[in-house]
Amino acid sequence: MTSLQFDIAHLLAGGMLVLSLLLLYQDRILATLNVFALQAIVLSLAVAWQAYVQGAMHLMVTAVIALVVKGFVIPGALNRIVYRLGIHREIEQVIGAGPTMLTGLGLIALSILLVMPVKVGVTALAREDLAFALAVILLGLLMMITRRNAVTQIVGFMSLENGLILAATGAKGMPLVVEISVAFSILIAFSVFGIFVFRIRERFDTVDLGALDRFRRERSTLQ
Amino acid sequence: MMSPVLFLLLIPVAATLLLGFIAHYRIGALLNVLASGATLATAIALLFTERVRTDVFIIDDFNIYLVILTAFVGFTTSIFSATYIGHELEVGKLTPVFLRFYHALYQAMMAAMNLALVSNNVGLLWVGVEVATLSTVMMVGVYRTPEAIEAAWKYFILGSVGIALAFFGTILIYLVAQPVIGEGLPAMAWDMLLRNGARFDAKLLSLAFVFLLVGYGTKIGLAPFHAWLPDAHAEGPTPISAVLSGLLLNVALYALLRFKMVLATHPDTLNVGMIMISLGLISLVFSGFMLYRRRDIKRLFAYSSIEHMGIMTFAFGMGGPLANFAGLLHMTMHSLVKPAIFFAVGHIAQVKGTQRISQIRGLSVTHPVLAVGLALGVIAIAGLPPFGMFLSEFMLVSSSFARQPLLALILVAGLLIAFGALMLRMQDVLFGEPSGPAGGVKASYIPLFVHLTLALMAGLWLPEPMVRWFRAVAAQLG
Amino acid sequence: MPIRVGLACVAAYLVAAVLAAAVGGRRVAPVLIYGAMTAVSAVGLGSALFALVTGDLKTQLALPLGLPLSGGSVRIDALSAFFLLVVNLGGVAASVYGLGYGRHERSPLRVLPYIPAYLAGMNLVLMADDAFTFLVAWEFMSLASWALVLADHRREENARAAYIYIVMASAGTLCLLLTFGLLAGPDGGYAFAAMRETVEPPLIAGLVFLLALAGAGSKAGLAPLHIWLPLAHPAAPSHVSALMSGVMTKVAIYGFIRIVFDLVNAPASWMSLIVVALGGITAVLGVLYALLQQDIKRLLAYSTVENVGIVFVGLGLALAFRAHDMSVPAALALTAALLHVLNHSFFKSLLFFGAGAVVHASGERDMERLGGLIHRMPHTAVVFLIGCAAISALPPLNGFVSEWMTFQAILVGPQLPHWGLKLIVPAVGALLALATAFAAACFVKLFGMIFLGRARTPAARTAHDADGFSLAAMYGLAALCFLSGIVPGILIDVLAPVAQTLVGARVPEQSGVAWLSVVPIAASRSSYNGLVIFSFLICSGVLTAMVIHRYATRATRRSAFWDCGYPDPSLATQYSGSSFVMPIRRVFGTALFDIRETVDMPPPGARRPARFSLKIFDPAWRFAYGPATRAVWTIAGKLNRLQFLTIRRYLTLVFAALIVLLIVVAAWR
Amino acid sequence: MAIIYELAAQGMQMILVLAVAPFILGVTRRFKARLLRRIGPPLLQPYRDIWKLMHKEAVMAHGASWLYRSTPYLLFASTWVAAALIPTYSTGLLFSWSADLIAIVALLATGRFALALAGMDVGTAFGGIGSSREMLIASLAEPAMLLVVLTVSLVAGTTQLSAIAEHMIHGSVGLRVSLGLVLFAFVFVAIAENARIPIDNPATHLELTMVHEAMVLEYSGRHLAMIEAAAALKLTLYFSLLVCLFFPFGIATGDKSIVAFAIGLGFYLSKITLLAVLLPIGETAVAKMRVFRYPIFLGGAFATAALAVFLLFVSQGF
Repeated sequence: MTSLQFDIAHLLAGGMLVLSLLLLYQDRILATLNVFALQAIVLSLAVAWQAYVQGAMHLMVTAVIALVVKGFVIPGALNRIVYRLGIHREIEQVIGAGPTMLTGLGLIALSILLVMPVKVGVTALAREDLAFALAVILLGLLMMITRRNAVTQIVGFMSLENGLILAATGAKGMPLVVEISVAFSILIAFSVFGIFVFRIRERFDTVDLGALDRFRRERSTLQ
Repeated sequence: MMSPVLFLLLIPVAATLLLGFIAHYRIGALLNVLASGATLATAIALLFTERVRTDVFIIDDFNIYLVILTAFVGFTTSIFSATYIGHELEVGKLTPVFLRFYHALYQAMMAAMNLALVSNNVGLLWVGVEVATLSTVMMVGVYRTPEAIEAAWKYFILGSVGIALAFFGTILIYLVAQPVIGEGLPAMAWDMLLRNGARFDAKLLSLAFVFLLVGYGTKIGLAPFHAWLPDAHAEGPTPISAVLSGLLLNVALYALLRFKMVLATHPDTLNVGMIMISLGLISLVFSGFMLYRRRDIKRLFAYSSIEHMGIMTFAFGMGGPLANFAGLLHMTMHSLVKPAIFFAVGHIAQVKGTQRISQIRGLSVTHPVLAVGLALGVIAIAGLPPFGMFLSEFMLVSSSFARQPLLALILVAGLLIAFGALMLRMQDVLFGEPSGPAGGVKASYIPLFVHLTLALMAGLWLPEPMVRWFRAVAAQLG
Repeated sequence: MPIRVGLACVAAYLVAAVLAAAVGGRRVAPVLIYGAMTAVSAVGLGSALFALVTGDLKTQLALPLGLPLSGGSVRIDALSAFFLLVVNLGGVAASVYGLGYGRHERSPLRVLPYIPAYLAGMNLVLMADDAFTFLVAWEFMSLASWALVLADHRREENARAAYIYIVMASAGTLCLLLTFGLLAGPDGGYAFAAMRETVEPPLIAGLVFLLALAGAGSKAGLAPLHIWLPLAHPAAPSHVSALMSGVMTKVAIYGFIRIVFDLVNAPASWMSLIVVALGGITAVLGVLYALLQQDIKRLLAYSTVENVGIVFVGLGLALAFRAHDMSVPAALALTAALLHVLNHSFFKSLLFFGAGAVVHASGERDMERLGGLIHRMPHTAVVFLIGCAAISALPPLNGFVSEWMTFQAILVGPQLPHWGLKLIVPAVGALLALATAFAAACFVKLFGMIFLGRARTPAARTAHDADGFSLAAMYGLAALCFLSGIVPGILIDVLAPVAQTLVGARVPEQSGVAWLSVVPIAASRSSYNGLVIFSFLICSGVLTAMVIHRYATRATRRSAFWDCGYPDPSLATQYSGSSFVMPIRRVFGTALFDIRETVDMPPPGARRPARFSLKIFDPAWRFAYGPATRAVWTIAGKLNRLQFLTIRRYLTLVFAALIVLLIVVAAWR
Repeated sequence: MAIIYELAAQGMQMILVLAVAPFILGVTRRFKARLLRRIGPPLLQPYRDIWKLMHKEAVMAHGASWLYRSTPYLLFASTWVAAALIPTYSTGLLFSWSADLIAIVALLATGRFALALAGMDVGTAFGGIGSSREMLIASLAEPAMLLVVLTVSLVAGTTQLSAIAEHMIHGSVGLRVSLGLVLFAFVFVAIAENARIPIDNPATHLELTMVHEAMVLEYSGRHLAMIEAAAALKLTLYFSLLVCLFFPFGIATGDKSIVAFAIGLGFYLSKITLLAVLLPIGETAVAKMRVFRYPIFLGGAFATAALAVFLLFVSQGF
């Protein structure tokens, strides 16, 4: 492929990585949602670009799904949940923003360290994408565990999954990518649904008396 | 081509769709049993048809007996579930509405597991495992108690993360295979991977395995990825606990082993064995200790499942003909014995109206048959002769002590710790002054004792074909 | 031929077990099952004797069952034939006893099915010729006996005993499993024949030895692994206690001999040193503890520990001599040990039967609440007295013969060219002498408290003698005690092939010796003739009595006892068991156990009686087992916190593990 | 013919010990009295006592069982047999090989066992005390005794008394330190076993000091006679054992002629009479011990014997 195509793909992937760092940095839920929507849009662009480059038009489906579902529908839904459940807007982070960012950088370094030595046969594009995707995945996971709030955790999970889609589309001619991306969207829909129906916050951590008694009774009944 | 393999998938799928519309409990249960029986029949038919190998499906020594095992346990569990769920309906813990889901999901799960087992494609395998997981998530939450929902949610979140990581591993596998094999399905086919494994990029292969290990390890329930397992077992309906322990964990382990085979073909990949050994030992010792403070009887046996998964992982990590043989045998025995225990426990919980161990005493006085069933089950699961697990643990411990004395000592310590806990709880439940209601049991003991008989038989005499399969697979596992 | 019969016996036992499970509830069940068991074990006994006498041995047989790769096999050689003799003899006795005793079993379904299974397991252990068969049978034996210990499961301490028993048993089994793992090597030569072929390097051999000692020793009750034994043995019904104490410990000893003498090819001095020392310590500790017991059956169980110690002393000496190529003394020591195995199975079964009769007749296991039963249960008293005398190693009974031979071996000990053994062996000899004296004291106490003096409780006053079957079993064993004490030469000759196969030598032919006396090494060195001693004793005693009655007077008058002028008819003035052992307890006990004696004396003028309380703790519990259990529980408690983490924390665990693994991959080149 | 001669010799020895035992007892009593400035009983008094007791009617407590009646005879028989198997005037008698040193000690243990049981039969406090203390003493004495046996057998290479005696005469034993120590230990053990001062006082019936006497407190008449005779026999037994082990000179070893027997007999009688004289001297020199000082006394014996064994190793080289 030409270097231009390569550079654009590289740019988009890098953009996603930057955006997940930004996600990690956010301390307000709504902003988090917006950044996530942005990341989803960049993802759809990246996928579309891959579809164009690889001439695999079926990947467009994935791109569209990413755009519609994760770019607009889910952030909207989450917005409503935030209002409905009256989750306070500030995110309690487990560890401060600074350490989180440092850890994030460390993870990026680790992922590059892991992927770079790979030589045999794998195209440079795939390798770059892979490094970024791995970084995005790890950052998403990091976000899941540094946030105390179910909504933000779901956001983390979704950005993780963005990384997956990125990697999958980066893999040239991989079968079933579309189907799997669809499956993932359904999965996420489930999770959002779950939060919504079961009113799930992080049970044991929220300072909420009802939750506390529940917690005690759980100890007695479960254990 | 209308090979039995297709039926393995079609029958449960059809049953799923059909059961989705049947609200009546008896018909639903009957249909469930029939469908499972038919699946079992097809699975057995596999033995007599020639081995299939396409880009999508494959039948070889490894999965053929797992398919049969899965179908068999699925069948017996469906019988058990018929009586069990009947009782739950009478008590009112379940409503027919949810029951419709229950049966449909049961078949869906069977279909997914069969898919995972017979697929020749790492992607399909992944899909199968995930669908099975999701369907069990729904079933775990079926009681709608806060604890159940809690458990289901925990299971769901951890499971999804596992899904994601496993998927990334799968992508990596494709990436590593694609340059060598070429694009498309073949690059994801087991046999192709096995054949060309030696030419893959070792680094990327190892990276892939790490993600697959974490991803599928979550499904296997290895510590520290085990968190969902005890809750899911304890809060879900007992048939599901049985199937989870007996089958789903196996399927996940099966997937992991397939990938280990691929790695085994490459000389200078990461030392996977050591990682698996350490994970196995951690799970074994950890769950061994966790067994002591258990107050809920189903949770107790959930932890014992973690323990046994740890033993198997240790065995496969140890490698070598004997240890691998032991691991495979242990796998089989565990999915025979653990469901049997859950059958017994389910009935016990129903007759005593509680799962609290402290409220169940002197069972051998009030319900002798159940007591004998539970006793035999625990004796078998604790690795005492003449049951099959003794055979596998015998081979595992003795062979690994000659090779890795220290690791074997840790293994033995773990086994002993777990044994102590299991025996303690079993004596509490079975003996002493009886407590709780002494009412009769409305249950079919057939599944329970069929399982136990098979485990007993395996302990004394393994049929020739099984030995052949095991040895072949053991050789492949390296 | 014997091997087929043996397998048939095992099968028959198993069938009997299933049958018992089926018909256990009926009234005929005990008679049926025990009758069948009697027949089967009689057949087994016969075939074992036949094998041992005619030397129709080394008959191996491959089994269709067992290990999938190599398959199982069974075999009878001199050693296993001898132990089969012991086991089935105990089986016959216990079955005959059970014919009477088993009738008043409260819940037969908890006993009947397991005894045949138990015997089957023990028989199979002795015939096994590969590691897998051996361990299966071994653990099966443990399981069956565990079920029997739980026969009276409503008593809390029984459940505790059973739990400790099963855990220790499987710990021992794991030790043996490791042993066989080492012997078999990485590619699994599990057949004993293959193990005999391979010569282990000294390090491996040492490890094997230690593991075997731990595995078999824990089953045999070797200190400090004995703690389960005095809890479990008494908990079972008495004839089962007899089997456990008189027979199962012997099966454990068989396991030890089989591994250390037969399968391991490099005996070293330090091994024998350990065994001899442990044996001596076990003997003294066991009997001293027995001396302090109040519970009849527990006392007997502890005395089993003592006798196991004596046997192990013999075995250790045999090892030592074998290690230094002194094959004749080795044969002597081994023969002494095996003879003691046989003798102990005689009188320990007898004593447990007697204890069972007493407990059944009076409902009391506490000897402080019995007394005077010699009048109520004359027959039981006679046989029990014989048992007590035999186990106290008094000539002309059998216990003395085997201990005498052990002492002879000890006297040869100083000739060993190893200074450690030179010093240890005399010390152990002194320990054995001490143990013998303690045993005498212990059984004087036991018999005195139960049968002599005046009945201390109404229960003891209304006791009745045992039924015909029980008495038949007991008289039979008593007769055996006499015979093997008076003409031990025959048994020693029967044992010759065993020694021949294991240490390559035998004690001199005894059947040729004049007057049927026993000559372990050479007539000039030492000899003993039970027959002459016995006849002299009888003649002189009876003669004197007759002379006095004939020529002096035979007049007798009954009156109240004199008691040095302070006759006090109240029962409380009798000497109690604890007061009987008080001097020994004060002199020896306080050093070995921590014994707390507390007297609370009422203040002057108070009406209440003074109270004396006595607490005895086993150091093994305080220093080894207690801490271990506590450690497990604390760790379990700490780990248990992981039960209650939040989902986020669990995810953190997963994440951490993932990162670690990734770093491993990154670091790995 | 020869066999009859041998039988006669053996029987002669049985008669001898039985006949001489009360006399030895008489000698000790007499000398003790003299040492205490008393006239003391005539030397033959023990014979008269036993004779008298044998003709009295036996008074038995109501609760007494058959064990109680038969014990005296068993005790007497076992002691007698044991005593008769120790070479007195000649070695290698017909039945001398039917019991070695260990067996003889064990025979005495049999008698003790029976007597201890008999002491508990009636169910009195004193009987219990006696049996319990007797057992304590035995358990203290036996290890020391075994070490004595061990040392002697190490020196002589056998536990057959005849063989030991012959070896001590012919064999190049010489004077050994270990033998001296062993003699010391043996004397201690003998004192304890025979219930002499300082362990026990056969002449007292003071409640708390009795051991042996407490056990036989209830006995009377012919039974008591048997017990007294057995006690006398036991004393003689230990004397002749000491003689046989340590000072066997003069005993008939090789030829079994009447003359040799006569010489041996003369030596034997003079030696044990000498011992019977020496014993009271020792006894009057010391005082009776408290029960809980026995361990020190017999522990001393044990330590000495152990030292003897050790020295023997040193002299023989490891």
